[in-house]
Amino acid sequence: MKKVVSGADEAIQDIPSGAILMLGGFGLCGIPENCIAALVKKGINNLTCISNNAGVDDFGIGLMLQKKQVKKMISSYVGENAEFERQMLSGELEVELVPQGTLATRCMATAYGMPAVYLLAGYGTEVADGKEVRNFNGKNYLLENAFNSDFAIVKAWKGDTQGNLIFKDTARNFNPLMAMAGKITIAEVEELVEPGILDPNFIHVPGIYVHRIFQGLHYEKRIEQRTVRKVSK
Amino acid sequence: MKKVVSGADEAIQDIPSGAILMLGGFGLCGIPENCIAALVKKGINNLTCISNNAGVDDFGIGLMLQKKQVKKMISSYVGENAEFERQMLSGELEVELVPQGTLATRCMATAYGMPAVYLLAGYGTEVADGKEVRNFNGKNYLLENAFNSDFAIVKAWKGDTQGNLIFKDTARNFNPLMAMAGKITIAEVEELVEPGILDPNFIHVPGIYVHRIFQGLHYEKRIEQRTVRKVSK
Amino acid sequence: MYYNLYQKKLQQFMLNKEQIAKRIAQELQDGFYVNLGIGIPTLVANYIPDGLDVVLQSENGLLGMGPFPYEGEEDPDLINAGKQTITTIPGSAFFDSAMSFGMIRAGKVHLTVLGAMEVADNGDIANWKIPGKMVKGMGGAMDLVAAAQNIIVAMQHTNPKGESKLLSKCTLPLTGVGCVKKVVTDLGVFNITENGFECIEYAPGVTIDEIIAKTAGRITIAPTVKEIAI
Amino acid sequence: MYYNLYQKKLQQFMLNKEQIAKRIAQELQDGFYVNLGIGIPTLVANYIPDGLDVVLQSENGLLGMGPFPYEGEEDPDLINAGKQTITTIPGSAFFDSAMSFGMIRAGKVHLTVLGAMEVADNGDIANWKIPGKMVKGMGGAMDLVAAAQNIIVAMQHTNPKGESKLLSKCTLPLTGVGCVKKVVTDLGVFNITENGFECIEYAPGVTIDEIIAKTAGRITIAPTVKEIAI
Repeated sequence: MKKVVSGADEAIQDIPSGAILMLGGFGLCGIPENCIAALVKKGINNLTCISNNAGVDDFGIGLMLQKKQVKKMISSYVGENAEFERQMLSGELEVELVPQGTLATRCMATAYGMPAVYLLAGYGTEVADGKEVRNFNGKNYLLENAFNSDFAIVKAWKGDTQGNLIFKDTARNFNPLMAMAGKITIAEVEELVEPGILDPNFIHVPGIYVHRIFQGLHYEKRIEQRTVRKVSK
Repeated sequence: MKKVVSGADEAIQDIPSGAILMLGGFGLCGIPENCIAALVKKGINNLTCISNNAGVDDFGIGLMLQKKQVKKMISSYVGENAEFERQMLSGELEVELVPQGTLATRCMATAYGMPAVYLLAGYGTEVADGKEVRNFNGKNYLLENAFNSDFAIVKAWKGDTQGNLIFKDTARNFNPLMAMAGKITIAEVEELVEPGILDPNFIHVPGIYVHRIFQGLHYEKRIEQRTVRKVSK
Repeated sequence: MYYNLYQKKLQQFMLNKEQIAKRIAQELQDGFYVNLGIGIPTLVANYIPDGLDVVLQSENGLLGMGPFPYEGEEDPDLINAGKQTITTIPGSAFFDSAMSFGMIRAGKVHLTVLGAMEVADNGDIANWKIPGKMVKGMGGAMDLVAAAQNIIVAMQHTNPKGESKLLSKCTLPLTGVGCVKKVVTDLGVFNITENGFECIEYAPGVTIDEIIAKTAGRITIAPTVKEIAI
Repeated sequence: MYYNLYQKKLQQFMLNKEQIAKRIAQELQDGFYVNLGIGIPTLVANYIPDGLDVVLQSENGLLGMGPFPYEGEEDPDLINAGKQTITTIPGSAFFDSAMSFGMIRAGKVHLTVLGAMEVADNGDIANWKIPGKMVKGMGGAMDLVAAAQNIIVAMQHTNPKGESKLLSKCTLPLTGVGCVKKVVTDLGVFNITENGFECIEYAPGVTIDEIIAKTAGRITIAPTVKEIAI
């Protein structure tokens, strides 16, 4: 069981054009920087990307958008990205907007082998168009399908060679859900350790879900909205 | 926000006869020993207990069975308990058997605000009787309802005064799921600490789900099947 | 100079953003778990009454959000749902996005405060999309309004053109139906009832007539209506 | 004495429990995640071929189950699905029961080995309930058989009365339908195919005629049938 690969290039080498990818992260927080760079370098296209956001113009998935590698984005929020806006308005880029909790829960459904789930979000809105509505206990729910993706690409804080993953702070976000939902899951980690180093009580994603893992390099971790308070009082 | 109570007696004081309870644990592992003792002492009855197992004759939920406090058990496995068997065969005790993964996932559905979930287990068996069957992608699933319980009673390893919980080893089992599924959740912990002691990255159940918490006493932690290997080779 | 005086007086006649936030903070109760949206709602955190234990949820995966970090202490791995750098308080907990919306959906979050473009007198809300303009997405708004126990909208009573944002029916695409419980604007505080908006408080210096004039949806005035105390 | 000799010879004619487990262990592949049921299946762990990295799942919430603890090192918080005290191996992970069955349902567990009372030639299995006897419950069996990718049954070919447990139709209440892929008994190894049981291997000294005689369900003999090598 050799899950450890040499780096991002090897990890993504068999991802073909036209693939459906899940990409972890919320905004620029916890995104798989190394794999995104490798995907840009590899130059495959016609990708469908399931990711809560689409990066900014010059970082994150924005880098793939610049290279016109993305055919379709499935996201909850895609602001802060001029190139994205241009491609969307010109019709080059297809966009499916999904409520954030629905996006997360559809990943979880995949991870837990549930084909579809009933969720409250979007009832009575355009999100409900074409979906089954069902009333349980007086509330209306939409039937939302689990996601099918070919590859899930996530970024963890630490991982071991068995594929066990842990995440730091709010960089967790969609990463564990997508890691568990991928047909093939690729994890880049800030620190890769031997089995037995991570406490088995505090594993966020058990290794059974992870197929390839490597220690990433040169994390930039760009901050989107740097907000601070004054030193005072 | 005062979640800390003095002990099991106070924690369960308003549980009435006829209540629907979730009780964490798998076998005798990770069961809320203090609360069970307090329930026995309080002597309420006609309880519906949702718990993977029903204890043994003289420990766990078996103690409540001896006092004839339980009207109905919803469990996946109820062996190893002669008094249970007697009450069940005599018709004093109603038993609903639920596949273990279905039991767990119905708790999770409650915790995640999902009214019902489609699960594979039990299709084509007597478990499917009266349930909606639906085919997704060529597989048949049963529609299983989320649980409604009045109280969830769980045992954690450590907790803080905000209600955050962590569990040890396989004593985790159903405990976090039930903790998150309770209308009112009572947690007994081996060690109760101040906020800030537990690492926020490794909380199994965030405090928002927990309403009452106390440090339990005198844990017996009985072993059901003591199995060892010889020192040799 | 006369103009400046007029401006000053006008400002006294209605609540500013801080005052709207301050009024909403009065809705907080001890032990509440609260989700605050971007904009005015975020300011509510500054006015949590002393002695109340209120825990802030950030839907990207945190309970126990603290204030912004001091300069130099920003951590890129620690942001709120508005992507701002933040801190945590003791007793906080991180979790994934499914659990985050799970606890919202299960009704564990007591109060959600968010902004809106329009609110209808039946509690419908529109706050994510303007046809013809670039659509950025609903983020977590649809989940929050569909599932939170109690939803308060913080917004201006009228749009920049002076048109009421409290309508009989939303004109913009909906975010959620029949979900808003209360609206706090620069002019007053309004419950959503079977009879539409019910004005329960008015801003200092604002007249009931003005509120009625500026509200397009059905509106009643509570018998106990009084001036907002902040 | 003649009787004893006969007994001894009989034992050579079929696999004992350890040998059944050993044969099943040949199905393991490097990188497999495996769930082993109670009884004969548990013994499979003793025969994992050298050099194969196989991780054992215990459905109460553990990946990376190790051997039983040494005397005095038992931990009541660390048990397997059979409620036996166990240990963990480096790289193990604990999780709750929903995630445990979630990973099974999502097909992440490559192989499940479990015992059965009856298997039908279409892959149906019955292993949890005998009408008229005390029912202990299905535990995780229904989840496992409904969801695991690959299910191998380990059992005796006949019941204590000598009746076949490989049937055309199960007589006992079902645990799952059409889910068993392979059966390993004391007499041989059988794939479940469209044409029922296909005997691909026979135990040393056991004849094909005997196997056919003791199999009540439809059975074919693979052209490549051979003696089990263990």
